[in-house]
Amino acid sequence: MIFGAGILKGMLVTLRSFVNSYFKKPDQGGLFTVEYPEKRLVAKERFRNFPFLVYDEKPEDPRCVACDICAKECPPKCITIVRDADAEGRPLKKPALFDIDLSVCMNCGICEEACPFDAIFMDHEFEIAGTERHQSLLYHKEDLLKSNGYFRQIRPSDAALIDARRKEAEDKKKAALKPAAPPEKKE
Amino acid sequence: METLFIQIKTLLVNAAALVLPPWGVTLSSMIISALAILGLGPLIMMYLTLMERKVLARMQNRIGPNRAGPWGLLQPLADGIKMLTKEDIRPSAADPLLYFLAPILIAVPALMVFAVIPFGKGMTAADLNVGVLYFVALSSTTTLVIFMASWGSRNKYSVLGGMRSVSQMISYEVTLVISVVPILMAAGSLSTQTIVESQSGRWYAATPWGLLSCMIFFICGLAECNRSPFDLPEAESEIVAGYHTEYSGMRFALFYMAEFMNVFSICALTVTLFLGGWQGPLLPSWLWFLIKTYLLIFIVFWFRGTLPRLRADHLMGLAWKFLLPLAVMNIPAAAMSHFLSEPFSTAVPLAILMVSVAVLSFFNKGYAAEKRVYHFTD
Amino acid sequence: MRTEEIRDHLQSLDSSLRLRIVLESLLVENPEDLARAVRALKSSPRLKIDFLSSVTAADYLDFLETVYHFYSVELRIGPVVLRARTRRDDPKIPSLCGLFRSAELQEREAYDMFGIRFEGHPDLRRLFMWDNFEGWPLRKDYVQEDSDVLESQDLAWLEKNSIHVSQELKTRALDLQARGLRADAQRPAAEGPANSGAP
Amino acid sequence: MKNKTDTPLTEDFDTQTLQINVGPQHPATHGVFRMDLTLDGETVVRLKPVMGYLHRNHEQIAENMTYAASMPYTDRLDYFNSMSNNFGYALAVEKLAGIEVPERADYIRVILAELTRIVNHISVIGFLLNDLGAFFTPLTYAFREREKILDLFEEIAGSRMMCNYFRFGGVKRDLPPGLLERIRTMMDVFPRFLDEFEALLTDNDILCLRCQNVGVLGRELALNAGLSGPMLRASGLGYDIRKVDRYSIYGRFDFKVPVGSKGDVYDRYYVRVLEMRESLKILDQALRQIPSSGDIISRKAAPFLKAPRNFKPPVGEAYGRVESPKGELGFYVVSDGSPQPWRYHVRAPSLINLTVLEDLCIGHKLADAMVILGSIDIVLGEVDH
Amino acid sequence: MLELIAVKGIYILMVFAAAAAFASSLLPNLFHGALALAAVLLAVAGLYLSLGAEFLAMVQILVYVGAVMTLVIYAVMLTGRLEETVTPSGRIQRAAAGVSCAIFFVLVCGVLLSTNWPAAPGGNPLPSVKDLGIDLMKRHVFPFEVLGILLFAVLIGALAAARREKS
Repeated sequence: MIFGAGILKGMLVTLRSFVNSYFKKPDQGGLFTVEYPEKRLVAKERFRNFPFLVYDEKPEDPRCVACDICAKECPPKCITIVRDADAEGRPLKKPALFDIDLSVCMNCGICEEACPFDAIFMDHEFEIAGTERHQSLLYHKEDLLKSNGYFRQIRPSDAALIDARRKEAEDKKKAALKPAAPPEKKE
Repeated sequence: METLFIQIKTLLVNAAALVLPPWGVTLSSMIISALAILGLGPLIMMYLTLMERKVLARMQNRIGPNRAGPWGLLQPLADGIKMLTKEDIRPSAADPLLYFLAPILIAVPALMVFAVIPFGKGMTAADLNVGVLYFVALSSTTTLVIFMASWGSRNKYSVLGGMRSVSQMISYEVTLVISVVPILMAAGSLSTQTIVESQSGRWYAATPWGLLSCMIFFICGLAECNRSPFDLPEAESEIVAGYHTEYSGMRFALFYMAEFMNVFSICALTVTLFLGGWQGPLLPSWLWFLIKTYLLIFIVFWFRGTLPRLRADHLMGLAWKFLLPLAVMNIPAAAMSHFLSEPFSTAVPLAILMVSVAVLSFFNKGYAAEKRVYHFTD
Repeated sequence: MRTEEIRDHLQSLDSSLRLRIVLESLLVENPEDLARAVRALKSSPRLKIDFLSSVTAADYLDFLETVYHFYSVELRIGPVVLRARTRRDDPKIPSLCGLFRSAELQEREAYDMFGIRFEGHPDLRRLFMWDNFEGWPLRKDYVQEDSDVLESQDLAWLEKNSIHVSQELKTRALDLQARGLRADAQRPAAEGPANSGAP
Repeated sequence: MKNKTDTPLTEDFDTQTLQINVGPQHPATHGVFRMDLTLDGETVVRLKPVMGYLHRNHEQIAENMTYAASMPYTDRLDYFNSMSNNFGYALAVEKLAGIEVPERADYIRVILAELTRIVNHISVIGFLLNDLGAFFTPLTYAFREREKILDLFEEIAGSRMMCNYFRFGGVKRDLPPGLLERIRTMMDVFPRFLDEFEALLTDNDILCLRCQNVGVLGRELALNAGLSGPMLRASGLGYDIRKVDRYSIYGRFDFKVPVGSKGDVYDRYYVRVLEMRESLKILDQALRQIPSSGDIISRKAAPFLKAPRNFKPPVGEAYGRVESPKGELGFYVVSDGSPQPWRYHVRAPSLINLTVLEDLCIGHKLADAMVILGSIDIVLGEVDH
Repeated sequence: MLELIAVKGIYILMVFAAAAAFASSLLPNLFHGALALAAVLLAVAGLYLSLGAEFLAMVQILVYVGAVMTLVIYAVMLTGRLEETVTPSGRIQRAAAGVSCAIFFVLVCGVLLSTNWPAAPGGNPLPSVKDLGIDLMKRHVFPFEVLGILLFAVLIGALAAARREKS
């Protein structure tokens, strides 16, 4: 074919997409840009950004028992945990200090997998900006704690699964306790 | 509506006449048209950049700039302010004279060409009777200036860019001039005004040789202002930004303005020479001129959005081995149609052109694309 | 083909080769005749090895080892694995660049990471590290320099380039130099497993 | 058309060769890759690649961490197809520890690997056209399709590019409900896009002019230099590891391997287009044959999901290789019984494909050198690992 | 008043041309010298314009500034010794140059003053481009054709030289 034929065919493609962008709907070749600040894309449920700690009722007692498994499993080692101790110095099942260095964390989600106590999950909130590179990205326990309600809101089906499992484990634990209790009542 | 701008100018000139002596009046009318061009040029350039970004975006399923002002109308203003406030970095080894002069000397011819373009009936700034030659002379001076820019900034990439642009400009300028000759023969004069008037009956692009020379002129014009398939001198992927790599801030803006005004003047001249300038029914003449020019400019951006870049030797090959002989053959074809009687006046030129295209594509077989066959194994 | 058959086949082709089977791969006892073994592999009609897939070096504490994975694209034969060992202090292995161009960059990487000098390599330079980098990063006894702690020669360089250094860093650097220590971040690598563990 | 100038143009007067540095910060080098180019006029006389600007010693990191902990790092090797990097690493460790992968997990793996192949090939063609000068139009078309597939990855694995989804013995979690239908609908639309993409590019005369007979690579040199993937197949050798090793369940699908004839830039471009069509065939068959239920990680490896640190594979070594879109991606893992690998080596196809860069570019113009580099399709994360 | 400015304009142009001519020979940097030469040619084109010869001015710009200067720049590029090009001229050479320039100047002035330039026949309009074309084709057709053949021969000669270099 003569020199220009292939070029013309290509030109038609771009012209068609130029015209489509005005008349067609987004998924048939029209414009599909979501203009970010005004309109937002709905985050997928399994989307994972930086981790956060979950507490049931009060932020004071999170689910985390400072067992340090996630700190050991974290590939880039960005979690530091210091176990709390009560007045006499006996260790408590609560973290006194729980820091995650967000500048090191690569949101891989391994801490969520490794945590046996469903205490740490990956968040959906990604608009995190610090004014300074080191201190402002080092999140302490207070910044990390979020309620189970928030967890249920951002990840409904996962939260439902976990809550069911936890309630069932609780019932089993209560059931295990109860048989010991009733005999006393009988005598 | 038709003579809107002419009335404005006569109004201003009469106002000046009250105050100034007779020689002052002619001086003021000259200055008014000069100011009109000085105002029009950068304005056109600003809104061409916006149009380019919008057209390219729409071709790529994007929205294009729409943050600055409604539909992005203030985007050129934002770019201008950015260019002004951006720090003007000068390489220490740069040759002060060349580096400083180049951006100025590239913007001057780009603006001067506007004097010759007939924007509407009676709206040509300076109706020289060497109009087309004036345009060709000015567009040939840019070669020198690009050389100054590339050599002045002492940067290997810009020297490469400079070498490429000079060789490209020289080869395409020759073809540009020869492709205009059939039109001058038909119109009988070099002045753009008379060329447009002579097209009142039939546009030159309607005749076979006219269409061919229009295409050749347009392609060579693209190469002249380093646009789309021929933007070798400023090929981002190879030599960063060619001759204006070392320029930033307002100096780069001058290069950018010169490029866009060249695009506008090439399209304006194609319209003037081939598509009947401001000829057109109903609408006022200057509106017709603008519609036709902006259609051609859309085609330039359309090229930019689709075609990959030609390589240096293909570029030269295309100019010297294909376009130039075709333009030269076009001259006798145009002469034939002028002198022969009716039935032959379209048949003979067509025959000449067909034969020359066939012969030239035979000789340029090497450039044609090979059909490839792919087999599959498992 | 099982490793034993390959070994017998190779030894039949070139009798002076001494090969030992280690973990389904053939260890060339004397690294000098590695090139001869590979040439035999290439020329053998039954194997027709024509593709050197990967060259890897490894550090087994008392010797360095290079592992070669060969494939035959023509006969679609699976990995034929060769190994060669050299001592740690002055590691030398003949280069396979003459036979397989694919060894070029991979041997440079092995040299850069382990310090194994490949004789006959056309252009043996460091591949990833900058040229005047001392030390072999992937050796088990490599000690990583701590980038936060400045050392005295760094101070000299910084002064020369007129970069401001806080006083506190200067004192720490000078006192490090006084105690004759290097700024090393990692603990020296824990003792490797007993030789039995390593293949 | 002869593209290489064999006799130097300027015998009688000695021109100085121009030595320029292309990279590491250059619009067309696909990342931080430097080429030390010596030009005679515009013709390339000498070309020395310089690498290491993105070197972070991935192998040393992996040797100081547990096996599972270095899985997210494999995403960052060739950040365009993290799924196939995971696939390679998972395969190697499964071979080392002798773990079987259940049926459904294998199908999920094949589906995701083929989706990454499509993502990689359209992006490569997009970038190649950018080097050729088509100002971002093919790239934005390619990225429009890539976005759809990355959204699927985000739904499955949680992240678009850093998926970290494969585990030894299967995958981290099952597919979310309704995802297979979404893949099916996306897949039905894709061939129409591919035809439009081909209409824009394949017969484009300027593309043919710039790509045909440029960077011709002979079969012997390709094989001897250890090239793999589309580079090798474009030169006429139909060697595809999915067909040779039949790893995972690739044996069950019937698909063809496209093979080029001349081995120039145009063949590498078109082989990738044909490979995408073959991947669509595989996806189609896999979507039909995937079992609707079944566990997604082998019973033997399931406990290590929760406690990766006590996963201690037996002493020994294994070399698992996978047909990643760039070529043969191999992982050589040596275990000494401890939870951390003793030696971990990545056979990076992009790095080895660069061996022939100089042979391809000498004699061509500077503009061609960029196009040839674009056609080799390197990603610096993998080259410098 | 405009005519007065126009006349003064011409003188200014002439002075500028002379200054540029001096600059082109005295500037140390070859490239600057070439640019000064281009400035001279532009000034001459300006002079033509002021005398109303528009066609000649445009051709001057097109041929000289567009093509010849580019060729000169190419030649300057190929010499390579761009920067330190101050040729070591001793005292004697400079004196000899001065003297020869003076003699040449005197000769030119003599010739200029002695010939009586035929004043352009005032009144009738200046020849337009059309008349120029017709003259070329009618009265001066012979030199025009000879020149055409000469240039054609030059073109083929240049091609042959370039061709031999390549083979």
